[in-house]
Amino acid sequence: MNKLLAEDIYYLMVLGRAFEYAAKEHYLQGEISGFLHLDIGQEAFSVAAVKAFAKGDIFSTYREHVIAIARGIEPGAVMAELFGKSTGISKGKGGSMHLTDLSRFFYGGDAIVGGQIPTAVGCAYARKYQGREDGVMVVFGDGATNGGAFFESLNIASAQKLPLLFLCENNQYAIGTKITRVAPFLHQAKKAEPYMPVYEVDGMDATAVYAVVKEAQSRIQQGHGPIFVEAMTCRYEGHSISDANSYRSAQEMKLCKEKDPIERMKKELLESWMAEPQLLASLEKRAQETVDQAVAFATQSPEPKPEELYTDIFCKECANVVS
Amino acid sequence: MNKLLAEDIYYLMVLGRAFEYAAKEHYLQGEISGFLHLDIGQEAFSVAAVKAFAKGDIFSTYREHVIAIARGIEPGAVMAELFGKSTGISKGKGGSMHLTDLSRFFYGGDAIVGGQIPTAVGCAYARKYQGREDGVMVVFGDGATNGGAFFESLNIASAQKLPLLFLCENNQYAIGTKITRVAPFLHQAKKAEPYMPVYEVDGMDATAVYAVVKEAQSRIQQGHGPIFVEAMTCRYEGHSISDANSYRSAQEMKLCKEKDPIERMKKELLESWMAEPQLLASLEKRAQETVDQAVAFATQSPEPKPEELYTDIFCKECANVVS
Amino acid sequence: MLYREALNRAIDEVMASDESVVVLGEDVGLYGGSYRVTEGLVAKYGEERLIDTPIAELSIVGNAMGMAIGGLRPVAEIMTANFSLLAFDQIINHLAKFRYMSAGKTAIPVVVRFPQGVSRQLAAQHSESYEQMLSAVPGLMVLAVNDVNYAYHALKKAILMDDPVIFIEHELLYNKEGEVDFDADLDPFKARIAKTGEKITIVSYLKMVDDVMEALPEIEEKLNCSCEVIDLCSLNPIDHDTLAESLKKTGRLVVVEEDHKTGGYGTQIVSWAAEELFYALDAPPLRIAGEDVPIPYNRTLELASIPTPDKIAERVIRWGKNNGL
Amino acid sequence: MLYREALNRAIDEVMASDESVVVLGEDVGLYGGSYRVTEGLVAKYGEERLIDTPIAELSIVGNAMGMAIGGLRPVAEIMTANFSLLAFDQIINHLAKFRYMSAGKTAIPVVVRFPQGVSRQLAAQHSESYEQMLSAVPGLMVLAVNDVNYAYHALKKAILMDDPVIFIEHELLYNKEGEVDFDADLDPFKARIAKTGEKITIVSYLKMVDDVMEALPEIEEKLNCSCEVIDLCSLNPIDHDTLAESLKKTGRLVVVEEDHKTGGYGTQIVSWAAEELFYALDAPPLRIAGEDVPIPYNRTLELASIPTPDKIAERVIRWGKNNGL
Ligand SMILES: Cc1ncc(C[n+]2csc(CCOP(=O)(O)OP(=O)(O)O)c2C)c(N)n1
Ligand SMILES: Cc1ncc(C[n+]2csc(CCOP(=O)(O)OP(=O)(O)O)c2C)c(N)n1
Ligand SMILES: [Mg+2]
Ligand SMILES: [Mg+2]
Repeated sequence: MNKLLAEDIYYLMVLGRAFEYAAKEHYLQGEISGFLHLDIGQEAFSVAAVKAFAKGDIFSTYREHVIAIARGIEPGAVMAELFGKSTGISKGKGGSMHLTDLSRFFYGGDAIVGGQIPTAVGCAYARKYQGREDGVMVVFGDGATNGGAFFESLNIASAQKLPLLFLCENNQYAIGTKITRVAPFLHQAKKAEPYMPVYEVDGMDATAVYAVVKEAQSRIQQGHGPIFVEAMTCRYEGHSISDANSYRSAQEMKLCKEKDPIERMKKELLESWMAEPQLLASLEKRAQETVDQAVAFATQSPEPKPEELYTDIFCKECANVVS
Repeated sequence: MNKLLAEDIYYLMVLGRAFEYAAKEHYLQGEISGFLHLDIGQEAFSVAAVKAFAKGDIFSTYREHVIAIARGIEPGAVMAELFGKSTGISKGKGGSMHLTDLSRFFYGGDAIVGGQIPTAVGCAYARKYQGREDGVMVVFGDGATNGGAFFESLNIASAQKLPLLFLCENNQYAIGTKITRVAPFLHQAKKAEPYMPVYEVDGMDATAVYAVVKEAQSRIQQGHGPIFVEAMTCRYEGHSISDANSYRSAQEMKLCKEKDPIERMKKELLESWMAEPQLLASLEKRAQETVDQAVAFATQSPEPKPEELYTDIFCKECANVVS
Repeated sequence: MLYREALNRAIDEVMASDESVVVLGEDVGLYGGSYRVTEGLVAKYGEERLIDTPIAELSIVGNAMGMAIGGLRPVAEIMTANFSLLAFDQIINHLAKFRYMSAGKTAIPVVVRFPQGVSRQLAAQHSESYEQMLSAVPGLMVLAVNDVNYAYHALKKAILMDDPVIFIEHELLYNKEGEVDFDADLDPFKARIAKTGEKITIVSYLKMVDDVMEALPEIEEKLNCSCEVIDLCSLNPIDHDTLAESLKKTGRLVVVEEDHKTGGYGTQIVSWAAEELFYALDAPPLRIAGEDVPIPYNRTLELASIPTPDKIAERVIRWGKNNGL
Repeated sequence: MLYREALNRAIDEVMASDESVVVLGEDVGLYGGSYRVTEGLVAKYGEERLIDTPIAELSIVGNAMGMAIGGLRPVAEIMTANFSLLAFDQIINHLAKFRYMSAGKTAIPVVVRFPQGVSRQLAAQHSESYEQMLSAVPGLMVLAVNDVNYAYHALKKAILMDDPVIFIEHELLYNKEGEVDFDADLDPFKARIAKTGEKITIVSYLKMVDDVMEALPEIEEKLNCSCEVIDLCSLNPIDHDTLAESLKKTGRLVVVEEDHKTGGYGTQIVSWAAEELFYALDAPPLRIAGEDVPIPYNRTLELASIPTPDKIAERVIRWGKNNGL
């Protein structure tokens, strides 16, 4: 970590939160539809992990707007996707849960809980085979750690010594179900212990997340096999925009928000990195402007053409073979 | 364990082996077809575990002839099932991999590796709900411990504190694939460690298996949740009758057979329990006679009637509703 | 009463009268179900009988089967059809076959419920329909009910039946209004004649029945004829008698479904009619179904991918005119 | 050359020429494949390219997709069709949709191979057929080849294609003898006319084509007419042109499949013909398919559950006589 990077992470966190609030607003105005899973409260985790895993492939869950933006996808292209526009990163076909950008080695979200994990394992196999050991990072929630896909992946990645970073975002809830009601313990890293080294980190602390993911990636690059990192986080909103969040008490929400990751990073920048308050203010302003531009871009962008319905199912070569 | 029980276990082991050799013989003569997974070499495990888990429900894999017999199903009804006869325990419809007897709380094998484990979990839930805490035992091989069904079950059984005994028969091979080539370690109990107490036992030692399963069941009955027992075993034959077993060296097979469970039990009976050699000889004779009778019964039994094709799909009540 | 309230009521009544009935699934308990079908039940019956499961669909169905073997009568909820794929092994290799393989030794009184279909921009992994696959599995019965009254009765009977039933719902039906006649005695395996008519038999099920009914006035006006609309209710077994009777009268068959055209469930109906009632048909049957594409997120494309009342009317009218109506 | 040797040869050649081709599955490496399709390949290409996997079908397919995204060209083997159900989420929610959901950003050059069908007394959990389900999924192509020569060419092309292909085999075809013309240029998506004829079009695929051919002499003799036998080869997309041409000539359609009658794959063919070629049909189409039961273990019952050459002949002759032949 250095000051410039800390500023960048701060900027992206602020940008991420502003983006999510804008998405919420435009959902409520009817310009966005379907599911909308906001990452508010979890920005330290999403931004710092992606920044730390600078090289290498990333697979994620559906709660991935901020991850996509941190990876470098234009906020406009993400917002346009949420609006279902042809300029969206997936041309309006994928929607919020499917933001894919191959040029940035980002393979998007997956709307099947845990479904992206076996894919990430396979990609890690390819990278090992190709001798490209930057490796792969796969992001998933605590809820995914109860499913077969996750467990099979721990075992295979370990048996094959794959360059894979399992990154668990443990916000303690899968929709309305608290993790401790359906798993025997709170920290899911325990599940990975038989297979690989595990790290625990405070997911509300960007600096800590950055350091742990950086370290984990460097271990992966040495070829000893996979690593598991669990970050405890807290989402401020309901599971998706249609979830009233009534299963968490006011007290629980208050405690949760006291650990605000953006406030924390700001304090750190001011106190440890001696950042100028004006600089931070200008970053915050730039973030808001960027989001406003993203919304304007999304608003002005055209709908996909009707013929888009039948494109992108098969690739060109095959189309030739088939027709 | 007491002398009578030790004799009974010895008898069942000898019976089991004789049964399997007879099945092999009649397979080669064309009277049995399909898959045939022999349990030769693993009799200590199959018999002692079932004897120890005297009360309670048992779910198994497809390698279950000896387990079924140890549970009390008539050898004739098992052999007739292998012959596909109407007197088979599943009327010739299920075959070798599906020997079910509700009256003995035995729900048969499952030809889907690991498929019986979630079923056993559900049954354990029912038993807990009903306050019948003898619990459930589910038997599976090392190969099953790599599949999602197994892992999900560890987690659920532990979270719900279910009265379930996971009993892993680790013969180190899934068909021709050695477990250490596809899992990161040899002892699969390690996978259960985050979730529940685990026991390791020599699966070639009937007395040891009996003791461990007995102890495990008594713990389960106390309502603290599931237990995992792993027994290291060795199968003498190929995976199924059509497997030439060419992936194991002569040396490996030799070492494996040196630990013969029947020889060991015999020695124990003679030396520790002071059993009469004549008694053992008479048990051996009785076992062979029982198998001969089973074969005769199977041979003489009729084929299922053609109309059996369409029975047993739905139960009577429903048939009424439907038709 | 809303469709989801009718389902809730059905489950509630059965739970009240039979202690062996339990419900399991993701968020079915404290949360009340993601489509609120099980709302309020945990307060009445407790967490032991409304079992919140982890996100492990294979286990949800596998556990349900084990509960049934152990003497309970589980109602398993899968949150959305697409996730049921994770449980296909347990549904098809186990639920459907266990009784047969054990030569009838055990009843498997399991209901597996899930909503399916295109709702509103939930995209490709949350919009599919699997009745085609599941109705082709011997050992399973498949119900897919459009009507609120039928939904109540069908679910109640399904739970009380001793065999596995796949009970398919549609996300857009949950808030449908309808009256429930609690004293009725409905056979869930009989098709419902949603409207009688003389010239065309339109067969449909689940949400599409409503779209057909919406398209009907225009169709009847433009083709100047009356149509009979049959709501299948049970997709397996199929009430062929009701279908045959109608087709013998009308001689014309239209099947409307939301599933993809290629290989969709409607092929069964058309294929059966072609085999069994060939000489009764006065015109080629018409299938109206979804396009052969993964469901896109964008609303315009999404609507373009499935039948709508407008499209149904347009296609039936065109077909009718080309075939002598 | 045996069918399985033709498959082996196809994989071998593609592996030799393209380092990105890898094979993964249970026992595909050191063991040589449970049906010996990959025999000898590990010696040539090493364990890195013939990857023995644990028993984890969901991962086999999911990993294959990830390998493809990472730039490899994986050929995944599932030991038996029934186990593919464990991977249906990865096949249907992922393999088939990933490209569309990402708006065409990535190719998914994955082949998933498995044998299916009734072999010999493998019982209900090892005898099923899933082409009906998988052919109804947009985003997948499904090949199911009867002929040894076609098997070689189709598999080779499937591996080299950039889209997901489900390549279905049949356990009883592996030891079928046939000649391979290595220089041929066959289009795997075109149907093969196994025999030309004038009066009946018999459509089939996979192992049943051989049963049809076996039944043919008796049929042709007893009905005193010649039949055209079409081997579909590709189940999705379907070569409708070849089918239409034949049906316009013969006016009579028989579809023979091993899958269950209710909802089996043949419904697609019959339903398509009824919709598109209604006026070309001179007789009701006939579907010959398996019974609607889980497959029993006993050999007599097992044979009673599926079409055999005898039953095919008997049914076609009876139908022909009832319909003016
Ligand atoms: C296989 C599957 N089952 C169920 C769902 C419905 N679902 C969507 S998100 C979710 C909760 C996931 O929780 P978690 O993994 O902790 O991620 P979080 O939302 O907390 O980030 C559920 C149950 C799904 N999408 N996929
Ligand atoms: C889900 C599934 N995948 C693959 C198979 C094929 N298969 C049958 S037995 C077997 C090996 C199982 O090994 P293990 O669990 O160790 O049991 P063992 O045979 O050694 O007793 C395999 C791969 C299957 N039956 N089910
Ligand atoms: Mg969570
Ligand atoms: Mg084994």
